[in-house]
Amino acid sequence: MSCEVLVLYFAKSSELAGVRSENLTLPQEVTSKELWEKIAALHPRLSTIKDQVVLAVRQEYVTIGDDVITLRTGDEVAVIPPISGG
Amino acid sequence: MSCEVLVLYFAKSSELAGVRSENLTLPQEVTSKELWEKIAALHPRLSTIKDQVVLAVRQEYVTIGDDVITLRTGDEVAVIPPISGG
Amino acid sequence: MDEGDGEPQDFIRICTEKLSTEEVSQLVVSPSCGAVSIFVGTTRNNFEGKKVVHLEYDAYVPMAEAEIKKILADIRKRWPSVKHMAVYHRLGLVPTTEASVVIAISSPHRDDSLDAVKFCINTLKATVPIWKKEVYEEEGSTWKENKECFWKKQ
Amino acid sequence: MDEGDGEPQDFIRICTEKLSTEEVSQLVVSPSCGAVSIFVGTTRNNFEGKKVVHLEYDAYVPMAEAEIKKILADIRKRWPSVKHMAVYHRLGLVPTTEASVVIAISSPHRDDSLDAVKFCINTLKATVPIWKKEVYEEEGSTWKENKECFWKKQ
Repeated sequence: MSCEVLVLYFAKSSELAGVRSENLTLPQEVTSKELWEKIAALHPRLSTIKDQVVLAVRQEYVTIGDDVITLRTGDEVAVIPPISGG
Repeated sequence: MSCEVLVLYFAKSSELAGVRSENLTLPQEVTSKELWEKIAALHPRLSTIKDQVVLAVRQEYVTIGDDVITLRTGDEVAVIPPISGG
Repeated sequence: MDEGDGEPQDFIRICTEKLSTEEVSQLVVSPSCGAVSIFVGTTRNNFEGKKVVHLEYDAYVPMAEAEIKKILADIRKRWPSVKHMAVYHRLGLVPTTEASVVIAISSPHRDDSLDAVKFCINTLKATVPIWKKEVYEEEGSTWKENKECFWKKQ
Repeated sequence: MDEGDGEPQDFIRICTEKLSTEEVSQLVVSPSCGAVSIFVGTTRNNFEGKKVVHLEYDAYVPMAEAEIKKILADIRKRWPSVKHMAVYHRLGLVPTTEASVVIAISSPHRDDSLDAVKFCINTLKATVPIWKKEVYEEEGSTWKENKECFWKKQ
């Protein structure tokens, strides 16, 4: 089973991916590590930040690892490089 | 030997003394305790704050005690009730 | 103890307009409070000897607002006496010396708002998805990384 | 690290005019500093259930200025990275919710100015000869006493 999610890129991840956002078809059940690998496969330049990045799923942080995420069509996933607000 | 100093009263000490400032003739050598007692004798209502007051001599704090102060004509002495700035 | 200033309020804004310290601090003034503590983050003109001409801020706006809300909820638990709180963050191009963030917090007594402001800016730097790029006079630009960023390898 | 903002400066003012947080904070902004921390003391509208209509401040002005100078010199020793500092205190009649004191301090990194502002207001309350009288709606008035006042019997 797969679903269509909106993937958002910010700051350095947007510069590396060359895009601000895109719709991707992804499995409904996926670990955050698999999710990251699918995104990085589409945008190989993202691999330069692989040790510094986290994801956000439905606007909540998800660190990259083996926890399973359940995605639904319409969900928002974001690639979050190290932050520098303030 | 005596000298003439300007004595300043602020806030509650001014309300109790009924005056903002006055010139007083005082000894050149005096302990801060004697200085306070001379001032309080002139303005008996000041005795209500005797445990809460300090003096300032030439704009420097002097707590009431046995240390000897050397006064010169033209010096400024102030009666300082507990502060509440800020 | 509250005289005519109603319920505690939170004000969160992420915008491209110039920030006014006066405006943000006025939001939190309360007749029952003796203290307003404020932190203003301003953009510096140099980094490791390189002259910074301006800074550019990007944000994941709805998530940034949600993360700021979490910080403010946390502050209300830690410092229950805190009254009003305002967190304004600027996005887009920010010239050096102008404010990128203004945080203002009121409380009846000063220790609570002083400590809460410090906690707020420290936590904001660790958790709120906002990014700053320094653009240098000589060449190039760098996306900065807060040392407080919670997932950054130390 | 300083780009065109010269020597550290101190700004001390004791006056009867309304205080502007913006004006005081602008005094300390520096292109080499990423942080401005500000404390605003505002007059409260109540004390032990009594409604305060306004406050009245008295000061031994030249000594108050000298004592503030001592505090700022002490801050420069404790936090050498601090850049500019401004301490403005209002005298005379101050309506409730208006500022009686505004302290603003800039520093390259935020911890120094945050800690210095806290130290500054705490020490000001303990050592600077300024007095506040609360005038109540119902009857009478009281000269307040800071618990921090250094010679007050605890």
